[in-house]
Amino acid sequence: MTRVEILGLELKNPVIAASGTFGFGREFDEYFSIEKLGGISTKGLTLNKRDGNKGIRIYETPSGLMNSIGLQNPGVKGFIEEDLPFLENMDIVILANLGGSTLDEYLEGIELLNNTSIDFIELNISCPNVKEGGMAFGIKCNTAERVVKEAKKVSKKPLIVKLSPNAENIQEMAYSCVNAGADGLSLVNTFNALAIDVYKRKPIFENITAGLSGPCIKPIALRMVYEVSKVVNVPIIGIGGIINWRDAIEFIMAGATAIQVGSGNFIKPDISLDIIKGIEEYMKEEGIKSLEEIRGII
Amino acid sequence: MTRVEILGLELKNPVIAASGTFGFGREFDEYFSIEKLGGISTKGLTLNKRDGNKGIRIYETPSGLMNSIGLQNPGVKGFIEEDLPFLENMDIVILANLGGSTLDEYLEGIELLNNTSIDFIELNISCPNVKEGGMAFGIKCNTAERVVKEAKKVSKKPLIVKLSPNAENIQEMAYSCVNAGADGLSLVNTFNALAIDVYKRKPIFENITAGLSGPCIKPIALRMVYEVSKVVNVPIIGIGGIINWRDAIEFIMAGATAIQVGSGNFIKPDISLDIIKGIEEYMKEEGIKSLEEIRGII
Amino acid sequence: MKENYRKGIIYKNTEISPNIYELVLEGDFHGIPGQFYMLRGWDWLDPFLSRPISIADIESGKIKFLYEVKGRGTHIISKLKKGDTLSLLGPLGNGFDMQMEGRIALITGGIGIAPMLYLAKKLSGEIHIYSGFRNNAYFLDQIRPYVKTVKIATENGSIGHKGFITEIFDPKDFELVYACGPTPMMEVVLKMCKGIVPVFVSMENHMACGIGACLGCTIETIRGMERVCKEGPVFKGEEVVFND
Amino acid sequence: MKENYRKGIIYKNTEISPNIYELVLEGDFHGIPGQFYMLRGWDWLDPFLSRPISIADIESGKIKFLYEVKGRGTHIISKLKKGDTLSLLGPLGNGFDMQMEGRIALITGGIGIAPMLYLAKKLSGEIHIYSGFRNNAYFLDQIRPYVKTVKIATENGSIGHKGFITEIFDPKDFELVYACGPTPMMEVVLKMCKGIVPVFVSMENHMACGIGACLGCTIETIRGMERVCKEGPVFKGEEVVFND
Ligand SMILES: Cc1cc2nc3c(=O)[nH]c(=O)nc-3n(C[C@H](O)[C@H](O)[C@H](O)COP(=O)(O)OP(=O)(O)OC[C@H]3O[C@@H](n4cnc5c(N)ncnc54)[C@H](O)[C@@H]3O)c2cc1C
Ligand SMILES: Cc1cc2nc3c(=O)[nH]c(=O)nc-3n(C[C@H](O)[C@H](O)[C@H](O)COP(=O)(O)OP(=O)(O)OC[C@H]3O[C@@H](n4cnc5c(N)ncnc54)[C@H](O)[C@@H]3O)c2cc1C
Ligand SMILES: Cc1cc2nc3c(=O)[nH]c(=O)nc-3n(C[C@H](O)[C@H](O)[C@H](O)COP(=O)(O)O)c2cc1C
Ligand SMILES: Cc1cc2nc3c(=O)[nH]c(=O)nc-3n(C[C@H](O)[C@H](O)[C@H](O)COP(=O)(O)O)c2cc1C
Ligand code: FES
Ligand code: FES
Repeated sequence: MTRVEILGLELKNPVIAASGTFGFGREFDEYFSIEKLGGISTKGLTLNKRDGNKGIRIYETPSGLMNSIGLQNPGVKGFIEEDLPFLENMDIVILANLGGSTLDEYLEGIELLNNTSIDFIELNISCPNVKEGGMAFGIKCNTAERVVKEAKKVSKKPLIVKLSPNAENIQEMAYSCVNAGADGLSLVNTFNALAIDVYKRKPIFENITAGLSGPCIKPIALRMVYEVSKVVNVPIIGIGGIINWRDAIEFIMAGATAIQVGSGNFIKPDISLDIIKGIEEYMKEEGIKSLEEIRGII
Repeated sequence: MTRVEILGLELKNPVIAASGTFGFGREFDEYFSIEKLGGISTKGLTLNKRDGNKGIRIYETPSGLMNSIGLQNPGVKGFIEEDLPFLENMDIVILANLGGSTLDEYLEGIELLNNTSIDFIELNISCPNVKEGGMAFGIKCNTAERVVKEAKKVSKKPLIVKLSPNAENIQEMAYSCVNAGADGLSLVNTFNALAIDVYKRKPIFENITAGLSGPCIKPIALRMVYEVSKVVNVPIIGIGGIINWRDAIEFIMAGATAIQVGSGNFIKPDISLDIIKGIEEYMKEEGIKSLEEIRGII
Repeated sequence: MKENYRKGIIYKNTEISPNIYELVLEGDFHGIPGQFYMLRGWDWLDPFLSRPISIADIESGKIKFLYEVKGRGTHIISKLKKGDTLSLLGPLGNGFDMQMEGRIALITGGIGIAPMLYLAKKLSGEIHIYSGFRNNAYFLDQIRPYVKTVKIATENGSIGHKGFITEIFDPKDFELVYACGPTPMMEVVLKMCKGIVPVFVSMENHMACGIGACLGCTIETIRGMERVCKEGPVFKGEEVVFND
Repeated sequence: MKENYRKGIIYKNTEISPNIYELVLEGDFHGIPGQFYMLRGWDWLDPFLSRPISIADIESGKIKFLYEVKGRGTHIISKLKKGDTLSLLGPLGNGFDMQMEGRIALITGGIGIAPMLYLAKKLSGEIHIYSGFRNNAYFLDQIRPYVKTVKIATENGSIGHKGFITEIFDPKDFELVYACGPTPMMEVVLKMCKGIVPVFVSMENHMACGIGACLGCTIETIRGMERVCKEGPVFKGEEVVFND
């Protein structure tokens, strides 16, 4: 009943674990069977291993949090060798979330991923926490367009481009990416944000700004998904502050085919199961046979 | 000690009541003497009286709220006749918040305000809740620049331009407005946002989207004030989710000369007094003689 | 200068019927029937807004509220215990017109019964109450001493008339009607009473400031948009424009 | 499969010293000394993150936590009463190495004393505890039965040595040191013990997931960035890179 299809691939349900909040699934699999999820987006990968940022990485804000992890990850090769084997044995759709600071880095990463069992590449052109870590690509349409075009040329996997809410114009950005070959879009990544330690008289984070996520951003993220769904014709994965089934349904009604749960995982490790169950109950109650019936209904 | 100066005018303290959350001060004055504030920004005025929007106008979100009031106001003349007399007898700096849907509307409004005792015009080029209610002006630099340039020509009052966080590029927008003659800037107005009733399968608000405010947006608003303070040299009034003295100090450290309290007034009507007191105590504790010492310190 | 957002200390907070709570606070509270307070039972930012709740009764040194747990705010309030504190802003709004006399009907639907005890106590006419509920009747025992008759209807017929309360009410028997409840009920009451007897209705709307400043709680009236928290919550029935 | 985020019912939650609370929950809880739980004493979204708190003791059918009210999260937890429920995720982290024996010093600063009762009970060596506080000593009465000596220092001298606990501690007397407290204290301990006796430190950091997935709680070690919630919270002292 909750099945959805993205670019020919079937997901058991529309609930995907969001990149960076779920590792490579192993830790969460100790708490619930992650095969119950529709999919998992991996921690953001870069071509080479990265240590990530120093200093405070997590800071709580009203109904949300800021993070500045800085893409700590084992590198694409490390992922393929150490983490993918665990995931590929599972009945779950895998999105390899890929960041990069240069075009070449993206392209080499894609080539390595081409020959693996991952299902989608989720191209992160929007990580705000690394200097040139993709952020620059996610703001202006023309730079985004260039990366996506080249990525599409080399990618053998369907390409989902993850948009930044910091983009100057989210509709134009979405349109540009699709125009350049994006097979799907996911949005939003975190909002560029600031917090200051008033006693130290310094920003909380070493990088000055960091990425804001969680329920606090949901109303804005939902608006962006709605706007984007009006201008593109590819599947959209809605992300931003989703913590319950109502949130998920709102994103679907705004036009999303699937949704990702990020910060919500920190409230309760199996929050996604609650969301899936809630969606099922809502569908029964409302006599909805397939989520297609309500997708983009507003 | 908490005194600040904006464009030659002295404010007792940097705390100003934000437009639309404080009416014309009368209701709040029943709960505390509003003369204790540094200033008040009036409910958004338009040349002619407006009834505002129908349907739900207020909707709670995690650590914030969405509103779609639609600039219900008595019109500039009505304000001058009915509401200004109460305010002008007070020892408080008055910002007349002015919206408009056409350039002419803005200019006529300014001319009426020129001959009154108000201290500043706060030009609202950013209200998301009225069709053409200024929102269109607040997104793209060139349209904003045009309005500000013309407004500046006719205004005899110092002109503070209130920026929308929905602007495509907040730094370029700030720069354009100052270039066009803005004497100061205030930011941010509300974020364009969406909420959906999953049972009615319709947006909560009749206008579909509405404006998000409150503590949820603070980290983003603070980042924007910081960014703007790096590119302009005029006084900045920081707005967005301020509910305590720490928030206020953060905005000042990010470069603001004064701050406005909006949604915070809904938590506790005299929340601004707590903020003022907190700022004083912080200054004593830290041996700060004037807020100038910490302005833009990060 | 009015009293500010103040703390009240909880004297009792008990479930008198499933999901229906009676909350009593100690302190010197003011207000007339039909007025309300904005309640806040938490120090944090989610939920963000305070909740408007009518005065159910005021006696020397105590105020009573009657509320139904609907969403998160009322849920949190329902968890508070004797001795806990709660912030309150009020009394707010206009309240019922207390000058009226004669044969008066109070018509309530569900939790709309909340302001009626205090109203019945303070009104001087001959009062009859008509209360509709879904399954369980509540609060009427407290009201009974102050009214001439009590009529009950429940949707499942477990007590009183089976059906809607408006089915057993005849407007011709009265000189004045006060109604408080769900909008559909109030619309029926207004239709029934039109041209026969004047009706006052107590309206609800989402509120932010509660004191008339934000214009968030307006409803359409024949005079234009008016604030439920300031011009209301009590309106003359024929002045309210219902759109659905 | 591990137990999930579960509810615990509060058996007691009492202030044992100004701002210091002892929280006891009923249930069948697991964990070794030095491990922690993520606690959540609220159903809403602000505060957003759960709070990491060490296991202070586990006895059959009960778990004990000792915590200091610092900010909003611990404040809310401190208001909970017997019978209220609390969500917990755990046990998390590595915990102290329990294989060690010999003459062991436990050095604590402030609330860093929290994991030491359980540790002292479970360790088999000869244990001496050195505890520093600002003004008031607490929790030591419960620890006393399980240790050979108790040394106290307070900054104001109200009890024990006036000054820092590190001033009355001699690393040469010990074969092993466990330290838990503010970073500056742990740095002093490490400096004193360097080349003399091995030290294990329990580290703190802001946490989001608590289970090793978000990489939010990493600290710098000689092996690179490591997660306090997974590789820690207990680290070999010489492996931690302190930067200030
Ligand atoms: C003047 C007035 C007097 C009232 N008196 C009573 C009373 O005596 N007893 C009682 O049980 N209820 C009363 N209500 C309704 C009560 O305010 C709502 O049921 C309550 O706010 C719901 O909050 P929640 O947290 O349970 O629900 P949520 O769904 O979490 O509320 C979300 C938001 O919507 C608002 N909201 C939701 N429903 C309503 C509503 N019906 N009216 C106004 N705002 C709403 C809330 O205030 C909050 O801001 C009154 C409402 C008004 C306007
Ligand atoms: C492994 C571990 C074990 C701990 N054991 C105990 C214990 O047994 N007793 C005890 O009193 N304290 C303990 N702490 C510290 C405790 O977690 C913090 O004091 C608490 O999180 C502060 O929350 P708050 O809501 O009071 O403060 P706030 O300032 O409101 O917290 C804001 C945010 O910062 C985080 N934070 C603030 N200070 C710390 C800190 N020192 N460590 C980690 N996160 C922090 C909070 O978790 C929260 O996310 C432990 C910390 C860790 C990492
Ligand atoms: C701790 C943390 C780490 C994240 N790391 C990544 C990442 O590596 N790649 C990425 O595309 N998004 C990353 N994100 C963004 C999330 O995937 C998601 O887009 C964002 O948090 C908004 O969703 P949420 O509000 O549900 O958390 C991260 C978010 C958090 C909180
Ligand atoms: C109910 C409401 C009405 C508002 N009306 C106006 C307005 O008329 N003109 C304007 O410039 N801003 C208006 N605003 C925006 C606020 O002045 C402020 O910029 C915004 O709410 C962010 O600040 P906050 O988070 O402190 O509320 C309104 C905000 C709210 C919540
Ligand atoms: S709630 Fe603000 S005007 Fe009524
Ligand atoms: S808190 Fe997420 S990895 Fe440690």
